[in-house]
Amino acid sequence: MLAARVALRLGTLDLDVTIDAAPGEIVAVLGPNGAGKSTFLRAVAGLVPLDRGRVEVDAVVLEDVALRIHLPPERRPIGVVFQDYLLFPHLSALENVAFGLRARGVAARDARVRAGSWLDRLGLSEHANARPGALSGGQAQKVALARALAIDPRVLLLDEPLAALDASARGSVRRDLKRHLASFAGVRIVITHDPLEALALADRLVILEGGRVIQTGSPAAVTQRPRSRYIADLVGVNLLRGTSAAGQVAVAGGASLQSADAVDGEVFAVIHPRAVALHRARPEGSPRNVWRGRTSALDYQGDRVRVGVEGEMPIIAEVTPAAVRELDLAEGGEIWVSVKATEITVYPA
Amino acid sequence: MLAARVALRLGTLDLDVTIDAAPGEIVAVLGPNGAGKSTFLRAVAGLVPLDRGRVEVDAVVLEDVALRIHLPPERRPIGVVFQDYLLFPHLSALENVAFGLRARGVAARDARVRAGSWLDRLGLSEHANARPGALSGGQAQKVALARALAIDPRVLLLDEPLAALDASARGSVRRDLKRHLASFAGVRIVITHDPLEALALADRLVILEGGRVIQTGSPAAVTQRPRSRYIADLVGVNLLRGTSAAGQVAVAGGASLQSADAVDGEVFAVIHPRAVALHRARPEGSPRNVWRGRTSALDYQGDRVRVGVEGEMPIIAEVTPAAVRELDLAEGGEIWVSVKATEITVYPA
Amino acid sequence: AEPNPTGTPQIKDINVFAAASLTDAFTRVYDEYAKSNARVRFIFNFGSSSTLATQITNGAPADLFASADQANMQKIVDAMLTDGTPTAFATNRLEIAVLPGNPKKISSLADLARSDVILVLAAPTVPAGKYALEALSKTGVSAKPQSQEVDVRAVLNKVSLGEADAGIVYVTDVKSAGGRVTGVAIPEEQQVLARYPIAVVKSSKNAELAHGFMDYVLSPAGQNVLAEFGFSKP
Amino acid sequence: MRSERPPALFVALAAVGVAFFVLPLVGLVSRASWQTALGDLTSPEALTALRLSLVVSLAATALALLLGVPLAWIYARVPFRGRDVIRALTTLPMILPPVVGGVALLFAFGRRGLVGQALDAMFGIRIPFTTAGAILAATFVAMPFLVLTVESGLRSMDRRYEDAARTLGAGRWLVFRRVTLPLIAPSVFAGAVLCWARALGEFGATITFAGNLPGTTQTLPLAVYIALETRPEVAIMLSLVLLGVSLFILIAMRDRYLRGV
Amino acid sequence: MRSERPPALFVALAAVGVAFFVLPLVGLVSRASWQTALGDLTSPEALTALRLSLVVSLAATALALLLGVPLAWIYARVPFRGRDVIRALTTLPMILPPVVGGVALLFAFGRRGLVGQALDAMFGIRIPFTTAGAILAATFVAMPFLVLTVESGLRSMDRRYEDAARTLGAGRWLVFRRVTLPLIAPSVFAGAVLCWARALGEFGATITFAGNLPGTTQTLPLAVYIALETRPEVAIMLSLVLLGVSLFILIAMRDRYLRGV
Ligand SMILES: Nc1ncnc2c1ncn2[C@@H]1O[C@H](COP(=O)(O)OP(=O)(O)OP(=O)(O)O)[C@@H](O)[C@H]1O
Ligand SMILES: Nc1ncnc2c1ncn2[C@@H]1O[C@H](COP(=O)(O)OP(=O)(O)OP(=O)(O)O)[C@@H](O)[C@H]1O
Ligand SMILES: [Mg+2]
Ligand SMILES: [Mg+2]
Repeated sequence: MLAARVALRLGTLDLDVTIDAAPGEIVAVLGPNGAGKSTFLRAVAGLVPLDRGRVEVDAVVLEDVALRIHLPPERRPIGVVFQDYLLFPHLSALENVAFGLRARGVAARDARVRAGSWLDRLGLSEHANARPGALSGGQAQKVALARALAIDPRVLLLDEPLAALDASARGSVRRDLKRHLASFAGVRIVITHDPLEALALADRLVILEGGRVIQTGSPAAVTQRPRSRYIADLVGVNLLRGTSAAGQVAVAGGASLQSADAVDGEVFAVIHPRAVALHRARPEGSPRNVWRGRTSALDYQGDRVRVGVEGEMPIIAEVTPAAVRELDLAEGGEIWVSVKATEITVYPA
Repeated sequence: MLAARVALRLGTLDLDVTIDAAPGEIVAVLGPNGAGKSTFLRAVAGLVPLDRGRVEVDAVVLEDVALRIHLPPERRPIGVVFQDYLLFPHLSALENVAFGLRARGVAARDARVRAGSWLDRLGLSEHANARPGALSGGQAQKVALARALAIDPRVLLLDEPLAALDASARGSVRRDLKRHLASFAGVRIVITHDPLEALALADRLVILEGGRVIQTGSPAAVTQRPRSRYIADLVGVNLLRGTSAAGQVAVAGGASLQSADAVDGEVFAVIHPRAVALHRARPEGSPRNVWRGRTSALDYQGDRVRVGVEGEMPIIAEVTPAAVRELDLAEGGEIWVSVKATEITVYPA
Repeated sequence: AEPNPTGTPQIKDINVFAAASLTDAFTRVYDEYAKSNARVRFIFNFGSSSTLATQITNGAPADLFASADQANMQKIVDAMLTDGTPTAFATNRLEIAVLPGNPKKISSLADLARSDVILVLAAPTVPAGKYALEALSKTGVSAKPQSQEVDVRAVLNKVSLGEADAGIVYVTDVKSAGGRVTGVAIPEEQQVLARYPIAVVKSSKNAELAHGFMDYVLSPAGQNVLAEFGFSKP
Repeated sequence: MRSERPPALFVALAAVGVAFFVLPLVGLVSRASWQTALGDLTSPEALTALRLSLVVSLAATALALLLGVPLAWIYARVPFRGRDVIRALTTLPMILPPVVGGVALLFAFGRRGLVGQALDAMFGIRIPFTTAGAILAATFVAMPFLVLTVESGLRSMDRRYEDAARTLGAGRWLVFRRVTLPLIAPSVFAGAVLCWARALGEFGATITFAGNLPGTTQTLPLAVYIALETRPEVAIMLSLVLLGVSLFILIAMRDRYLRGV
Repeated sequence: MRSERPPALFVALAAVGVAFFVLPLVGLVSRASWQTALGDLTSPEALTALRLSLVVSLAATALALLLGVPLAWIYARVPFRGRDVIRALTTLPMILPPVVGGVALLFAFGRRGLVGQALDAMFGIRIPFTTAGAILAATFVAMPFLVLTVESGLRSMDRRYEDAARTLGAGRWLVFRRVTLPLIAPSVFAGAVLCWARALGEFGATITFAGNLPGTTQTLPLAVYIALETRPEVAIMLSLVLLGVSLFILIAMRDRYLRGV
């Protein structure tokens, strides 16, 4: 169990974050550059002192500003996998993993045996004697993981564990990481700014922006009901904010949408780009929301094309390449947009 | 028009690449880390001498090893947007853009006016006097683009123009970049290892691996008929290699697939994960390819889940989260796999 | 001396601080002296007289101090660090050092004022420089040196390396330089005598032995050795 | 920068280290006779020496910049056979006893020296005993500081900026002037300051090669040495001036010379 | 490393620069009398001086490491009021005329000095005119080279490695020994070599503070100075030995001292 309230100022960052995690839970902390994710992790690990707050693991207080308690990092039951892994370049993979055991007073021979069995478990026994410079990104990550796990921590913190990897290697390393994380029983906190990573690895997401938690919940809840532009962009949906009354949502800019969800007051409205239909001429029929716009950008993404539409209600639509040809879409051309009321999710802001 | 054959050795890299591009064409050079992409770009720009080969722009020979011609970089009609942009940190945005004009002998005042109009065009006039350190990633990229375009080049080379950006900023910067690239009339070569970027920006893809071109073609052709693991992984499809005879493809490992495509000889077979169906029990009915496996990894990706299946024919399937619940999928569980013959694309290797 | 475990008599170290111009002479004097005094080992610290004086006034473990001039010896006397009054043990005379073969045909102090002669002297603050100026003024010559070297050895080096055509140094310097310079004698009426005083340092733990060596320097045997190096009687 | 609570052993050892350096300086200050200080420092000899020291050290720095920056550039950029040996040769004066350096300078540029002989015979130029000689001596011992610092700056700069400038149409000279030099400016500055400070304190090579004539070659350190013979209190005062100037430079530079070096 | 065709002006200036350094050394070599070289170098005096030089310079380097590494660590890691001033004070000996340094050392550690007096009175320890004094003098002038180099190494190292070590359970001392020190080893090595080389060539502070006692404080540079008077050919030979040793060090180090400095 981890219960952390971390409040501190560092340079321009004003961080005040509370995160609790149950044993066995995998929490992803997601946020843009400079949100304070790494600083939060460093504070929990004891590497940055808090200005206010308290860090508790399994009911043991590691830090409490009010009580003047501050356990140094080396005495916290916390394993950290750092961004860029930070394997000691002058030690072999085995010695890296054995480092924590040695530091805790395990005899040299014993430490090597135990480190070796960790490398075994992660399928790296061949590379035990390799220096970090000779390891691939994925291998280095596993060594870093072994090093952090070898000290038998209660909490495991991972800072952007996939950021240092090549795009083509990321998929398989992520799958491996997920498997290995699953075999660790304590709390796991994964920091990332890649939504795929967060969705793939975590039970729960915590979204950080500007040093504050702006949303938290299961991956499904967060992706379905994003509460900020940042998440909506990451998930790739259209997010609008407005005031709802009787199924009618008045969004900023003067336009209005009809929705099947009945929520009144300040709301968010989410429209998936797939649910946005484009037409050459004004469409007839069931869709209740129809407006005119101008295509601003075509973004080919493999078998789909994202089309930005500017106008009174800017929106992004997702269509097939075939549709682009049929509609003869060109940047700057006029286009009609329609969205069914049932495709608009509305929830309180 | 650009016609380049670049052959050279540098460290462990053995590069031999021929790329031709018509005026107005946007070519994306895609490849994993260390493939030699940047080296190719540097060679075309004249920053690395060739061992063999020839570089020609609009029928003017810039370099020809056999003829002992080597125009230095400053005399090539080539603009380069470097990875990390490399804006001169001691000069303002305006001075950065004016640099090339000044170097070409344009009078100071004139150069400033013309640089200013370039910044205008890219919507950066407010930031004309800002030092690069004070610009955001997207702004810096635009200044780098303006700087490269200001010298009125015939060929524009861009090295990973989006790599330096935060994931959440990438989408909008990519759309802007695409618009600005469209307004340049010459050859544009974009180097990247991000398939989304390549697909979004380019008319034609060139895939580089280990210093060699392994595939080239339109985005659609390359994604539909990948010729290497690297591309298949990037595009997210299953790629198998085998020998085909009479619609029966014998793949490595002993298994065999039925395909509707009739190609004989050495072939590639592509199966989209979406076309891979999973079943608790052996399915009855039309699918001709049915085999048994064991789920190895579940990879949640927003509204889809990628399921790795191990067995005699390892494959990745894409299903909905609902299907995962229904099938009660767990890692290591037994599962039946079926693929319709019509969903298997087979083409000569 | 207490007997030491091996039974052989213990060797005493005596520190002699001596002006650099005494380097060769004192080394030889000691060689002679040692023939009859095996129990004593002399350690020489050669340097410029003023450096040595600074060192002694700052507590250097000197037993014996031989200075090239009175002024620096006076500093020790003033600091009340001498054991007994200093005794002059030698004098040195000035000589003009010129390039071997005397290419500039310099024959007297008056020639040093010629515009085609590059002259170097020791700085007026060091003994050799002070004496040189005295000699020149006695002669009524106003020669302009190109450099005021920090010590007389530097003057000699400038001449022997050919940088300067002439310099005023001690007779002993010309002698020790061998063939690297030629000496042009200065007539007696223009001469300035440099007196070398020697004294035992008060804090010496071996004052007796130090006095013994001092006596040897002043003895005919010692004086003969000094004369070999060009020193005159005090 | 993050700070850290220092281990006691380190503090103790570092304190001994600091004391070791500071005590001698305190010793100097404690022996100074402040009553006569003003008179000692404003005497014509002291002022002449100070002025000459400034001229010589600044000229030496200028000469070192002129010759040293190209040299550093070649060391950093042009691999050639024997580069390590040549670089070591040109670094030697940093650690050679300056008096030996002065003798070596005489052998090269003295009246009988390898080059000096020709200079004298052909142009009637003689370097020893002139201010030019003092400048050469100071340059000889101080320039390696500049060369090393600038070379290290050149090696650690991101050369891709130069590539970018070339693709923009700048020739090598323009690239050097408008891109390389501004980018390594901190190193050049730091190197020049170190070089200046070393030139200001130069003694052994100057006295051996250039001699000691007030107004021509007697710089402040030489004046200190000469005064040490007869008027130690003046020597101490002059040393303190020298020390003060150097200290001022080093403090004004703060982390600069660190970053550069 | 990429090479580049150097601009002619640079080559010309750099060539002048190299000539300026190399000619004096050639001058030294050309004046050496090779016939008597063997005898000169293997004379008991020369061998004694050489042995003493090695002992003194190595001991000075060891002392500088002991005091200098913690000092550099504090400079790099602990911001405190007056740090810039203290650092400048401890850097001064690098540029102070060594003779002044020697006088200052006498004022501090001489028998009448600030500390020396107490040492003498309480423990009967006297430092000047002992080999220990020569070691102190060499340390005084050479240690700043080590401190600067190690500080710069500490500042440029990636401190996150230390964080990683701490989260693994290592206390500060273990982190320093097992992570920091190995990571900055190149800087420490480079600093130690520069320090050693400087200590090997030390002259002015040694002769002033420690005197010139053969076998006790007469190191090679002092022997050179003394020999210059009467036997210049021996002096030149000894200088060449000194020069050769230094050159060997600098070449053996190649880019090391560059990277470190
Ligand atoms: N040591 C420091 N000194 C001053 N400011 C700091 C320091 N460390 C962090 N900051 C500030 O905190 C902000 C957040 O830093 P942090 O590394 O925690 O962000 P992050 O969310 O991890 O970002 P990224 O995704 O780029 O890793 C930085 O933008 C910076 O302004
Ligand atoms: N100056 C050099 N010296 C030695 N080897 C080099 C040099 N430059 C490049 N290489 C070699 O060429 C390989 C390819 O480098 P290059 O930068 O062209 O790859 P890339 O495809 O751009 O990779 P990335 O996606 O990481 O930018 C490197 O892995 C390296 O081995
Ligand atoms: Mg971070
Ligand atoms: Mg690249």
